[in-house]
Amino acid sequence: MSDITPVIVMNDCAVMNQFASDNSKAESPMVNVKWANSSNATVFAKELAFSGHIVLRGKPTDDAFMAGAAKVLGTELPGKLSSVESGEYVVRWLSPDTWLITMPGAAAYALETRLRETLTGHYQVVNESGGQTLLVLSGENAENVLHKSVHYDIHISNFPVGKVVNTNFAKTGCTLRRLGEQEFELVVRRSFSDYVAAWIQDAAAEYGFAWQG
Amino acid sequence: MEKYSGLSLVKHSLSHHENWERQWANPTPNKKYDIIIVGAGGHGLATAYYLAKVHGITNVAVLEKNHLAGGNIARNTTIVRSNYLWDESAALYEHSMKLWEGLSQDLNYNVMFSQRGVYHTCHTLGDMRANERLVHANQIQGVDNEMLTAEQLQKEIPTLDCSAGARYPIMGASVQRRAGNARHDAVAWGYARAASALGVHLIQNCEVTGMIIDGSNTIRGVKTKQYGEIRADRVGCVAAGNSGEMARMAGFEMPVESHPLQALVSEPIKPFLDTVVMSNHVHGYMSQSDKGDLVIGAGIDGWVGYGQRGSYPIIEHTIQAIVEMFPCTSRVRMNRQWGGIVDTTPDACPIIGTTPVKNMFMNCGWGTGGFKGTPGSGWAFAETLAQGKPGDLAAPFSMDRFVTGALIDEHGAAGVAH
Amino acid sequence: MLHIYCPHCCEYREEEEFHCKGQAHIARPLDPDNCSEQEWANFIFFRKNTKGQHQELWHHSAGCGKFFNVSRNTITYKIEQSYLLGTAPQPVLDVNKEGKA
Amino acid sequence: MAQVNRTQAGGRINRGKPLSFTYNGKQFTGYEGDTLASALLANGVDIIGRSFKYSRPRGIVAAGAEEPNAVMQVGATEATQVPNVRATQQALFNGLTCSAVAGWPNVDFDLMSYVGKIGGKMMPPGFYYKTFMGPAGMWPIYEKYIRKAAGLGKAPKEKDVDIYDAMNRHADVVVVGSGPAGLAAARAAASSGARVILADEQEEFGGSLLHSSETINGKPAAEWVTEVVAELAGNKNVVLLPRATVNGLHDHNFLTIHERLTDHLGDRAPTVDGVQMARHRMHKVRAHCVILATGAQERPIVFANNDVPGVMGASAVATYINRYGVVPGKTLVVGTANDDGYDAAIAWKKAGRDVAAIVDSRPGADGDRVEEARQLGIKIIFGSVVYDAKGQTRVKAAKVGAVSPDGKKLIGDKLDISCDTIATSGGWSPVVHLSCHSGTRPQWDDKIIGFVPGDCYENRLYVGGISGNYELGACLTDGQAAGENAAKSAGFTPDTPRANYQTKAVKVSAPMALFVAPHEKPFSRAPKQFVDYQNDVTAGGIELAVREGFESIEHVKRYTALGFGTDQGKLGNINGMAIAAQVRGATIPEVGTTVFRPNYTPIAFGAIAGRNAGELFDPKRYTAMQSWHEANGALFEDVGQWKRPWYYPKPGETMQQSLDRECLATRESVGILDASTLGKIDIQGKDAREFLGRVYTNAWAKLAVGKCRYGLMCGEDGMVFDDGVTSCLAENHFLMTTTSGGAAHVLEWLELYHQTEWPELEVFMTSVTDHWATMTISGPNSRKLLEQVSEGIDLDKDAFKFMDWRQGKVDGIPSRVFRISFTGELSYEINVPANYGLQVWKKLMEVGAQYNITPYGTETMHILRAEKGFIIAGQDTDGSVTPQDLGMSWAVSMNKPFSFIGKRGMNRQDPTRANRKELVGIKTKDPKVVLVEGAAAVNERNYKQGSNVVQGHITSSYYSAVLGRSIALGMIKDGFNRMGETVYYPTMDGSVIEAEICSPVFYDPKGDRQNV
Ligand SMILES: Cc1cc2nc3c(=O)[nH]c(=O)nc-3n(C[C@H](O)[C@H](O)[C@H](O)COP(=O)(O)OP(=O)(O)OC[C@H]3O[C@@H](n4cnc5c(N)ncnc54)[C@H](O)[C@@H]3O)c2cc1C
Ligand SMILES: NC(=O)c1ccc[n+]([C@@H]2O[C@H](COP(=O)([O-])OP(=O)(O)OC[C@H]3O[C@@H](n4cnc5c(N)ncnc54)[C@H](O)[C@@H]3O)[C@@H](O)[C@H]2O)c1
Ligand SMILES: Cc1cc2nc3c(=O)[nH]c(=O)nc-3n(C[C@H](O)[C@H](O)[C@H](O)COP(=O)(O)O)c2cc1C
Ligand SMILES: [Zn+2]
Repeated sequence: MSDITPVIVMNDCAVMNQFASDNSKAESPMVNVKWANSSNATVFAKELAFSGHIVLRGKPTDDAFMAGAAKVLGTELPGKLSSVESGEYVVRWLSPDTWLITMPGAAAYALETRLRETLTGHYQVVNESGGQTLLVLSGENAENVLHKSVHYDIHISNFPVGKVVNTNFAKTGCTLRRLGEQEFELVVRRSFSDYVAAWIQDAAAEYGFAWQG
Repeated sequence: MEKYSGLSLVKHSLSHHENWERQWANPTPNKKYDIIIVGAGGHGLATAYYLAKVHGITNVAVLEKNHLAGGNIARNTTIVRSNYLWDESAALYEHSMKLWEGLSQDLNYNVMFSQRGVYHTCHTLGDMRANERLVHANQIQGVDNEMLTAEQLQKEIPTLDCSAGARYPIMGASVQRRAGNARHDAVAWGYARAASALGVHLIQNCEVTGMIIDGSNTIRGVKTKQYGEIRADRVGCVAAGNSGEMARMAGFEMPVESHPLQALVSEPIKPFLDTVVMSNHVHGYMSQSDKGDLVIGAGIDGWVGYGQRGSYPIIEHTIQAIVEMFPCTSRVRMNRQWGGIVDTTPDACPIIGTTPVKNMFMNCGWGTGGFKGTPGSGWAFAETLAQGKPGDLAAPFSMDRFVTGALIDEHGAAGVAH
Repeated sequence: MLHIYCPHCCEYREEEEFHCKGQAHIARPLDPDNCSEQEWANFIFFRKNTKGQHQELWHHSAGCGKFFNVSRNTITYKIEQSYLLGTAPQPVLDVNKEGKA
Repeated sequence: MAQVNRTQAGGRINRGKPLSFTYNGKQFTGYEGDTLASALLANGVDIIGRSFKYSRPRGIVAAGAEEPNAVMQVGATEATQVPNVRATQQALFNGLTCSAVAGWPNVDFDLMSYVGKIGGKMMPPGFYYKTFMGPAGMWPIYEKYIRKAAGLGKAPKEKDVDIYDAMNRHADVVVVGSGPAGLAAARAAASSGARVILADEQEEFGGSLLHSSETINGKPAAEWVTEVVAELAGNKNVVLLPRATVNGLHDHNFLTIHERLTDHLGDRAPTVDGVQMARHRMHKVRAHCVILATGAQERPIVFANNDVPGVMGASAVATYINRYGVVPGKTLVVGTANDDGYDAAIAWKKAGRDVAAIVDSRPGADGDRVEEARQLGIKIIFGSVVYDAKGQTRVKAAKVGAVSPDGKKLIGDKLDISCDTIATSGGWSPVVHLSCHSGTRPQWDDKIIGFVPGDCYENRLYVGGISGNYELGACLTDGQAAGENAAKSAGFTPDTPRANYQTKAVKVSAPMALFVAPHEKPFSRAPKQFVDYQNDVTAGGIELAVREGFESIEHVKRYTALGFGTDQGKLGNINGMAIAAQVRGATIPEVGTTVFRPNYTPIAFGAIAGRNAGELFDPKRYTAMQSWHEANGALFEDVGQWKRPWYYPKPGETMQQSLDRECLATRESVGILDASTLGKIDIQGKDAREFLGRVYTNAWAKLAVGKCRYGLMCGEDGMVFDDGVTSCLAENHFLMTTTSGGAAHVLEWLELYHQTEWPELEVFMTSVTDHWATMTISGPNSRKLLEQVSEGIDLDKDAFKFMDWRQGKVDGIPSRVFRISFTGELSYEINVPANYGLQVWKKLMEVGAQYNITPYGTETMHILRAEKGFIIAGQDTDGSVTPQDLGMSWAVSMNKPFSFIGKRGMNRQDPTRANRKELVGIKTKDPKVVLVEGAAAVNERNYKQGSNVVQGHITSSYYSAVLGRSIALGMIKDGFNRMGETVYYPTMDGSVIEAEICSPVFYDPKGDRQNV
């Protein structure tokens, strides 16, 4: 038997590197989706598989927390309904005391430990990397597909590039961010990802859909 | 009361139907009654009728703020059944069912009570368990109810999708064959006519705006918008969705919330479904009226609402459920939607009995499913009002149960709103 | 369908993103063990069921996950305001029960 | 067949594009641009249906949404049948197949009409309430025949082959209706840069301008329409929705718009490039401001025999001639109370056919159109009404009589005028429907003799016909102003200078209020004077209803069925109200209207369901190991939205055989369960422990790091609603598990208490359900198996005890392993990040092969836990059960300093009384007999039916392979005190099963096996 793995405790919380040293057999949530590709597609999708997803919670009124997070992330935590990109991090506001940070999968552990080293007081860091995935939807009819899927007003005047909302997506939920005029990013929960994929393909069928694997 | 029959129709046709009597009188109210009933819905009218008929008390007024029978009685999906789970409710609803079975004859008014069977489909093991539980309890309580396999169900209802390919495939069903539906308006009108004939005063356009309560916390009558004070020895409130208002007027709160409950009908089509089918899991239910429209019950909104209308997503979800259950309805068209105000209690059972105010009584909380209870409710409340205290049927339904904790939880049996 | 302003997201959102959690401002008794049965029942079951201007608790369940209060007319369904927990609604001027000023 | 009624020229039809269609099996031709109604009229088809009650022949009376008679069965194949299509709203397409919905053997010769004629007298409103009551027990038989006679069209017998779609939209301004008022409004609003949606139910935009002879800025109105529509189409902020009916205007300016994408193209939606197009699309729109420009519908005048085919609305006649090039008859008599009726006569005359007379109830009139009619040589009879029609299957003559100035009595001369068409105009009813959908009542306006929208608090504007403004110039300028104001209210600035609209003023003479033409005989004796065609409601019927006490208009509606039809009384309601008012001696505003509700016109269920059908009806949630389960023959159980493996049958096995195999393998060696669906909540913060102590019934203060504990959650009423194991990961860090179905609810519950009651507690909660793939290996060999696949964990039984958790690697994957057991066996719950779930599962299967590792599903899990007497919240509980009722007082810590949720509730009078139902074990006397879950217990074999007999019910029941007998859990009144007693379970076939009350722990009562 090998050595006992110690539980690393930081700030009275257990931390663990959850990214395997050998990621070769890992399966992203959308691995089983069967994508039908149309030759004259105007809607495209791709999955940013195996990203690291870290949920950070803390009080915006807690200056030390805000400053600490800013220090680690190299950027202030974004305010309501917005996102910032900083180096390899994308930070999204989810609620007044919750942010989602994504990055390459292997970097999640380092971020978690850096946060825990820096932050004091009351906060939470949770690794969600296996629980959700990022899906990017683009193309001239991506917006129409979203019209069929979310009731949020995604018009560019109300939903400019960089804005983030949590909302309903068909009969599930999603975190939606605008990446470009015709490019959107969805954070999709793992167990719903087959449903979301089927829904999107169905909604996009009339516009022609292609998977950019 | 003039007797209605095929013969009377022939007779009146000879005089061009010019001599039909009014079905109920429109009296001006007296200054005082033995008993005032607030609310001329199905339950209020039935209460008045049984007070007069069973208890011989006819110095009674039913006060109604609008026209009679315009509340929930005018807007329910008319499902009648008695297969409730707990002894107390099964007894009450089964008593009601027995009255339904002779109601047209009793009232000499065809209420079109149609015992075409009510089916509850089961889509999960949990559904199966719940329905088996119901069926077994009912057998012991003396209420008919039986289980069917999916194959049996498919034979009895060919248009229902019992295939394995459904999102939530049907595993079986329970059916109460004595259950069915009735013509809702006729029930109220029949009671109104019969009560009026026995001397009860039906006062329409008479809104109760306050309770007259004396220093000993005893009710002496009510204040009305149109006729000022009307006195009575006892006051029974049967105001359904507005019961909370009654309580407020009398200075107490109740474990009741009034929510919008919606329903909708398709355009009339040729016979499509000759039973009632409901699914708690897929969450929809449907029957077809004698006029041909598919009558579909929708869900309840999560917020208090007195607007007699609810939110659109509820309609959407309901129609999705119906199309899921009956795929052939996809090209049938929805004609009209509406809503009622249902008074819901934490245990989905009614409140019948005394209140903190002496001689003031409440009959409410029938929520999404009181149409079926109309005769039984009227019967039990008449007894309560006549005796000044609840009888055996009503006793378990006292408001006090929410204090002691002796709830009669019928959420399982109530399932989808009906 | 209601259009509800979330005071945390500071935006109007569709009703489907929310759950209504009933009457607002019902505080859990501080000493439950010494409550009478009626007091406890009042806390868990007895409600105002207001017809007219009503304060209720909502949860932005598909949005930011925060709870907040809404003052809404239960007859007209007009929403006068959304406000944060722990605060009181602004008095609504001269609105009678029918929601007409 | 020739289109006998088609004009030589004119109209907006494309004569170059003939289309053939089939009606009642006969083939006809129409043109592109026709509606089904205009094509039928062009072909001289008079009878398109039979009335509901009396089976009287009926023809087309209107040209739009208000048409009550022309409802058709449309569809060429079984799967594409659509019942009750309104011919006036169905665009003609090549190959359209339709038939009348009533009439036997056919509509032209209907035997039922004889029944109607004879029986009609005995069928006044509400006759069915008065008869069919005896002899007792006969009602089902009567009802069978009544049902057969009811209904219009028929539903398809096959599943829909078409698909439907929906889109969510947002707009600053939604304009409903594209007549002059709507177009001017949309144009002004759009000029500001506001987002505008313009919807109109018709095939083309333009509303009344499509058949108008008026001019705008010197050009024919229709040309102006084309220009404006082109301008709007070029504005990217404008969404144009033709063929789109706004069916509902809901609270907070939410609109449901139903767009018929392909109904004009063919029997079913086309396939383009191999992609099936949607048949309809719902637009669900949230608008800042709604402008209703829905116009007005013409009100006919009620008179005797006014349902004979050939009686039509005057504006409908003008529309058919001007827009469709169809003159629906040879000789016309117009009955009118205003100038608008003259339009029909003028158009008719200009089309070259005879106008016998215009019968105008007014003593005289001098409007421009009256003059024009005079100039065309049309005979005008003032002070008279058409009070009766002659003819059976087509009008033969109009009976005309002089009328008193108030319109109430016939006076003096009468004459019959031969004709085949009678067109009437009683005035206009503004299309206020949408304005009422969110609770607003319309208001009567004496000036315009109609109801206009009432006030409401929402941001809505009403322009044009809907507000009683029928003058073209005013419609344009008011529309423009409304568009500007709407845009301004949304924060936009309209373009300046404003467009300038010039129209020719038309002099209009004052209309008269006339709803029903008096007859020589009273309502009760006159020939039937129809108010609502579709439901055969007559003036006499309304009078009778009022006489019988149904005075409220709502009573009239419900007693007579006025306005209940597929047209919702668009044509008849106001006349019905006027008649009720007349009979009651009241005014129309006193009588009031009934309630207008969605839908404005009927919508296919499929369109409302949208794409949430079939596979997409509800999400299916999968775990990371789904593909393995499928490949290995699992059958699935629906648990909430999750698909969970139920059991894994081997070829040829019965379900019980599979379960026996799975159970025994687990008890004897090792089984593996996918437990990923369990809810998991990561809880951090210095007050996490305190928080747990408040929401769980048991104590958490002393749970050490590295330990796990089972907890029960109750509501404030003290009733159990969820349970699960929570592990202490670190001093301020916990992982809570919940039931699979309860996960979302529990998290919301925790947040509710944290945010509303105890915001001072420093604790954060985040769901990690989807992040962890969880696999439980259970059975005596599970440790050996784990040893072979894990690293970094000391699996020694004393180092890693029951109810401990450890961190390490499994198959090289970082994982947390929990030594907890729901089976009573030595068990490990392995949690790995879900991306690695399948990999680890496969590894366990591979290495476990030597132990015959056996995957088991939820059913085996249930059996194994029941053998141990472990509860399942939601199965063994039903919301009425306290921990004490479950025999789980050990999980309740009454001495915690904080009064935890549920404590006060479970100490109330009823939850603490004696003789409550309690959870016990139940053993059938015959070990082979398995009780059905739900079976009810009684105390005596020969029980008497009634109340207070049921002693309890079976909550869980299985055949236990390891015990070789059946086992069950169930509630029994006073069960804890009745161990060893016999109870009886009656079955549905009449037999009774005898059983003994016993301890709920059937297997390994000391718990030795899980502690090894
Ligand atoms: C959409 C819908 C579907 C339903 N489906 C079913 C079903 O299928 N089966 C079933 O069993 N039940 C069903 N129900 C429930 C059922 O309709 C009600 O439980 C039942 O009708 C309530 O009793 P009621 O008839 O006396 O109520 P109501 O008809 O509402 O009577 C209450 C009366 O009190 C009057 N009132 C109120 N305030 C005052 C005042 N201040 N002064 C004077 N009068 C006042 C009201 O105007 C009203 O007429 C449904 C309800 C709805 C809304
Ligand atoms: N001569 C008269 O006295 C008289 C009487 C009535 C109307 N009019 C004419 O009507 C005009 C009034 O113009 P307007 O713009 O108010 O009305 P309009 O009748 O020209 O246009 C209304 C449009 O709204 C559409 N519509 C109605 N309800 C709808 C719904 N729910 N969803 C989608 N579309 C719907 C109709 O199909 C129609 O196309 C005047 O210009 C006048 O010429 C004249
Ligand atoms: C069982 C039942 C069947 C109904 N069928 C029809 C129908 O065929 N056509 C119709 O227009 N309305 C129908 N309605 C709805 C009524 O028109 C009306 O909407 C309902 O009674 C509520 O009243 P309100 O809309 O006036 O508020 C039906 C209602 C019930 C309860
Ligand atoms: Zn929010």
